[in-house]
Amino acid sequence: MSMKKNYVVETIRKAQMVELLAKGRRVDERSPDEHRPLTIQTGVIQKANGSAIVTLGNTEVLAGVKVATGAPFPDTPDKGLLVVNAEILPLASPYAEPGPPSEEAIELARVVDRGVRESEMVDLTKLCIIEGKTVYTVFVDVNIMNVDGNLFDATSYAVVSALRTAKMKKYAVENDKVVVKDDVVPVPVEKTPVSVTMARIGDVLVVDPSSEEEAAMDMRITITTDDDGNVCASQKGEASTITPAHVLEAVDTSIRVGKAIRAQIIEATK
Amino acid sequence: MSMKKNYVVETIRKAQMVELLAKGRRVDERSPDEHRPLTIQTGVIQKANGSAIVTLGNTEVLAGVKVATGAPFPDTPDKGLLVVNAEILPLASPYAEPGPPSEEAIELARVVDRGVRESEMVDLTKLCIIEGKTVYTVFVDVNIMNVDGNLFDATSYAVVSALRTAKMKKYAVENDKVVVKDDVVPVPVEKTPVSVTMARIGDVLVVDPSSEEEAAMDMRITITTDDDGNVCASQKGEASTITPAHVLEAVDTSIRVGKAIRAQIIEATK
Amino acid sequence: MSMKKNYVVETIRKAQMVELLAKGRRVDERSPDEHRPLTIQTGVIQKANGSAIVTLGNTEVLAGVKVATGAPFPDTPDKGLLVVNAEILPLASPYAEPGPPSEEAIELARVVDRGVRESEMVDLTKLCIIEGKTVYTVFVDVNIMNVDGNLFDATSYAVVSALRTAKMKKYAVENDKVVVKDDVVPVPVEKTPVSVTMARIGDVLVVDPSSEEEAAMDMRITITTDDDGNVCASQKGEASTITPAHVLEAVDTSIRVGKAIRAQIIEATK
Amino acid sequence: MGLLKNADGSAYINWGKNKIMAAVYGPKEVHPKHQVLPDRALLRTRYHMAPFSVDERKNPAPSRREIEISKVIREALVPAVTVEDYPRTAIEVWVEVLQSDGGSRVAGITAASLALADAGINMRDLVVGCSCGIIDSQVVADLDDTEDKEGSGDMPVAIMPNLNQVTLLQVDGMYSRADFQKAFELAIAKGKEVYGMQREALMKRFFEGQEAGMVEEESA
Amino acid sequence: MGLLKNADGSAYINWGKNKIMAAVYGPKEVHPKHQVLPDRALLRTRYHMAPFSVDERKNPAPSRREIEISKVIREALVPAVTVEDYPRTAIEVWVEVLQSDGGSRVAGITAASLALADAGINMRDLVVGCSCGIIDSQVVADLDDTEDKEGSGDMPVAIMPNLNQVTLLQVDGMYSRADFQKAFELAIAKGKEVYGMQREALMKRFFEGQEAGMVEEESA
Amino acid sequence: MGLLKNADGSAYINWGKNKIMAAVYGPKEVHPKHQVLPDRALLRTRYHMAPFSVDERKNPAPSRREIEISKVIREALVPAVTVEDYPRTAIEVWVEVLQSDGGSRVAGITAASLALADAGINMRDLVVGCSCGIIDSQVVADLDDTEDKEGSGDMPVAIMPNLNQVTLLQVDGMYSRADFQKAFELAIAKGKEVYGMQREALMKRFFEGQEAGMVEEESA
Repeated sequence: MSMKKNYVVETIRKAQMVELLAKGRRVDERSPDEHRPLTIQTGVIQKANGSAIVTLGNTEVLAGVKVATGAPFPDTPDKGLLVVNAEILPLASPYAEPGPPSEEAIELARVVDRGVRESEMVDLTKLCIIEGKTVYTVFVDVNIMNVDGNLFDATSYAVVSALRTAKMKKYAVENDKVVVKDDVVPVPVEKTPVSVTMARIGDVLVVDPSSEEEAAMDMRITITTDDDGNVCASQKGEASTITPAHVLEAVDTSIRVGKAIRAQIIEATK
Repeated sequence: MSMKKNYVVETIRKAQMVELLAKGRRVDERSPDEHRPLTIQTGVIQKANGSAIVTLGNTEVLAGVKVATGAPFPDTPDKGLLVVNAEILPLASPYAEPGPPSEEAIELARVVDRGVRESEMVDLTKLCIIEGKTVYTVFVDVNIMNVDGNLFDATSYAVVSALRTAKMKKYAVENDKVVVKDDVVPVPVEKTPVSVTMARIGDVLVVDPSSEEEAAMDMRITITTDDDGNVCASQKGEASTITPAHVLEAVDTSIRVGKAIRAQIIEATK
Repeated sequence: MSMKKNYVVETIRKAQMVELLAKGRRVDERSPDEHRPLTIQTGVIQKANGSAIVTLGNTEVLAGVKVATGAPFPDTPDKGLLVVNAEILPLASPYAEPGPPSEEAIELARVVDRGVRESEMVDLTKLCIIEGKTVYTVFVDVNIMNVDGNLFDATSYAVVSALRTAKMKKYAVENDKVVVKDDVVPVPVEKTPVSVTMARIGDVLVVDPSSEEEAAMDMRITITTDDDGNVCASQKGEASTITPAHVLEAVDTSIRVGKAIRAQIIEATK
Repeated sequence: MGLLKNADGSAYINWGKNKIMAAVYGPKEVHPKHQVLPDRALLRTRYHMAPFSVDERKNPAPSRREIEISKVIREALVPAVTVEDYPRTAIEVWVEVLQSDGGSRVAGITAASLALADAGINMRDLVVGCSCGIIDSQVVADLDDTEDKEGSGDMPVAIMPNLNQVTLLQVDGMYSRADFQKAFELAIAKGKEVYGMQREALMKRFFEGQEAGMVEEESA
Repeated sequence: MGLLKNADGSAYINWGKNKIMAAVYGPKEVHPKHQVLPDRALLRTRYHMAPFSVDERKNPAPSRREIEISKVIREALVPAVTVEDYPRTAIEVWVEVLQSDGGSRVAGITAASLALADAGINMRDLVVGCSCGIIDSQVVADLDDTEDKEGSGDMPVAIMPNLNQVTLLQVDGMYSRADFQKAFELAIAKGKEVYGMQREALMKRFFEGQEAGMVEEESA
Repeated sequence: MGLLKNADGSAYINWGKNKIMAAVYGPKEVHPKHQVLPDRALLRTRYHMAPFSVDERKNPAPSRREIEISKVIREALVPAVTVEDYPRTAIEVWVEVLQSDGGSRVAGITAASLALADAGINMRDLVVGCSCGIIDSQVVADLDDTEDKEGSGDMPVAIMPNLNQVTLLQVDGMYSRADFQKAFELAIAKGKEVYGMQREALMKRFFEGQEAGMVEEESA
């Protein structure tokens, strides 16, 4: 979104934030490891195979799943395809512009994709219809509707919630031909990966940074964990650094905070 | 074409035109429902399956038909494809630029396409060779050679004339395989849709506006009718309005003026 | 690369060069038909089917061959495909920019491609696996690593050397199906086309112009000859002219100079 | 209306199976500079469909259809905006179709018009749309997707109801002179009904101080 | 020449089965500004083929071949234009191939040169082109499509006939030293013949006050 | 280092089967102007793979993967460059992967960091990278391609070794809390080893006056 920041204002705001954080306080009175209110609503787009609208504070994200059939990749003939794609809609922010996905949107989609993929949330082998020939292709398209910080987590929750509630046509193989059946089956979901993003502002890591905090942050780190507390994806962002100690702290925070969020996602997608 | 208009000149010219039109006169002495001289020449491009060059006043348009074979759309397995594409060549106007089709060129192609499609001019079911597998694809490509107003009608007449004279290879199905035959057959044309475009300048609708009139017009409306006087397509254009009464007047004018033009097209494409 | 030249400096340098050349001397003391030191190293990229890095003075070019299988063109069902593609990498010059290939890079690739193609260096009929269905596709991708004049010849030598050392998988046709064999075979190379590029500066033609000479040159001509001294490709470049007499002189120079270079290429690719 | 926090104005519409979000940014500076209009605002519009909004996943890149609709939507809205009040600025109208049904362009215009009002942009009138068609020789308003495909015509119309002006008219299909008039007049009448609902939504927004509302319009 | 009303100059050429329209706009302001040449005109060229100009429909987007030919056409025309007479301006030359046959680039250059003259641009000389090749070991001028494919060579040449300078030379094929010279000299000779016809067209245009003419040149 | 004559700085790295060339141009003027940063240098990076660098030929157009890696490489290098020393300028870092193996991004960062030093750009520290993963439940450094595919994780890490700061961290795979820490710490330790070799290369370059050198690093 290439925020055109006002440098003077930014510097003053940041100084204030660092000062507050040194006292353990955030501008919106959250504790450092507290995320903003999270709402999840599924089944909002009937034409999609699965969908979810997620709000995280004022950040709002809509994810929709469409399942089609296609050919597998030659090197994984027994696996279906999963494609995550994100667009930061121009209505989401004064800094977003129409056009092909920005560097930010591509990173966003790829980081969320890795969390889903590496956690083995969707069993891709169950998406195979005829080995080497026909597989399910699961597209998850994400519309960022309103930007107020931490797109990574909001997008991740929307994608995971949409996938957990997605149903797809059933196919049978009869005489080597693919035949559509009347009923639908759930997309084969095994796990619930949860991404937790933290910003470093000065020396403090805060969970779920708002836009205001992002404008002042030095570094961003996203860590995705699975139901068993394993780390399955991570991405450090922004043009600054993180100490090794902070990385390990972030892992622990992600596991702890992720647990509660996972419960909320599971509850919302029953 | 995004005419960079000189606002002062434009305002003066428009005032003059409105004044003249109030007396029932146009700058080039035509009556309000009179189109400029129309010439149609077919068979001008031997390598095309059909072609026509049309001049409408100084507006000049060349349409060429190429017929290929391809796969049908999954939802219309028994129908061939018809694709209309227009390019406003950079040599056609000081305001045209090379590059991918502009918004104007896309609208132009789509409006002409709808007139042809909705009138059922070409019987798409006769373009089917093997249901679900092989059909004719009819490409009509339009080169705008010189811009002097009313591209919609000139393009429509060129496309319809090119299609009416187009011949395509004959195919037979032998043992489930498509075999080319030596002879050619006409593209299966059933009707002759005719588009008539009017500009509103002040309170008056004028048929076939020239570039000069387009620079002063408030609104443009294109209405396409078929041989039986049915309306099969319409498009209102430009950032102004039209009254409901004017719409109905435009329909009547289009039916009336279209009749004579249809006769000329049929004569030129015998 | 759209060199943004400094006109004043350029004019002075050019005058000096023309004066020197009138005395038969070049700025770097080469004789007019002397090329810069040429080095050729093959097999540098193990993942490629063939590769060569060529330096011509400070100009440095890396070519890599990848062989895949695909469908032939409908009008040449018994021939494989050969595709030459060049990119002037942004690291090669302060004037090169990332992005789709420039006009210069496209001309470069096409001129080198023609030399290879027209000399019938690669026997395309031997790249046919099943007529009309499956053929080898030979991609030669060229990375320009450092620009110091005469990209045409450096690229040509790199492409020819990479092709001469390229090996591809062997395929057999068994029961109408393509089957991969364990061993590799050389890409079927028959000839060794050699391109020689000359610049006209004032009235003199000089072989293998450096960047400095190119900045002052009026015209560029590339002539590619085969092992028997036949001309198989040529391209005049730059917005100036060449006399008919100079064209014939250039042909003779190309045949003469090309002979020694061909010997060096053959030696380096044994 | 007012659902999106960052936009200067926004409106969400639920019409048949259409689910459309429209948002307005501006008036704001024009980039690039050479597009500045010295005597009025530049209105930018984009009509865009989410990949999951239709039966078969849509490629996210704008199709020719979306480019054309973006243009006619712009031309349908400009007459209602007093663009001369905002010289040298840009007003951006983004119409995002989250789920698409018959008549998505007129629903989009209706939402966009509300979003402009929500953004406090001066307007001569609202713009409301309705789409008519013919099914089994009967003129019918507000076709849904299935009817659209089975029917023999689609006629989206947008009007400024108080000024009795048509700002968008597109016709697809095959209409006798009489049917054309019937369908066209029905579209206008239905559009005026929609206007009643729009006005209500606006009044709620401005007079009852309601922060966020939703326009729910059932298909006729 | 002078067929297109909007262009500052134009010429149509019918050469073998080639049908080519060339038009010139300019001298005009340069956009974007950073491309301005302080001491001369910027010549822009585009060689473009209509989708229906060839046997198999061509995608309208410019191919690599068209991009290369646009470049060599530009380099073939610039030497004839006294670009130093028009500093800081752009001269645009648009070559549209409506039907393509062997030698379309040299026919295009010939048409473009006439269009430049028609536009009243100062020129040192005209530029005329001819293409030669080898068929059955015989050097032949002006190959058509079929000959081009069957033959073993194609050598498009453009010259400034009065100045005896070559402005375009491209060679495809397999020529012995002797055949090369034969083909090259034949191309130049044929080019000079074409020049005779061009000059006639120009004289008609300027001295007989003829408004629109057409250059019809049969293939040799 | 210093292999490319035109670049202001360059470095070539041979790491496992990775063959990567990095070059630096700048500090130089910023185009387009509106991207100028008033208080520091703009660092541009491109990570790009040659079509022949991988098993299946890669399309030369940048993939989504390359776009993402270009971004994280930029964010990994900026912290080490004293960008505030070069306000209003651009520093361009081009990373070309000529042959790709596991860990190409960290090898690319390592080469880029050396190229920046070779260009004489002021730096707080070098940046060195290493990639770790898990194979057969064992944490292993510096995976090659095959191991990468068979293993269950890939963790590229870049550090500033003297400042003990992480500038790049990406994780793919499935790590228990304990394994994560093991892999992460191993990556840092290996990175510091790489740094030793880098420093040597730099010393050769600057103190022994060697014009061109090559960094050869065998995989662990």
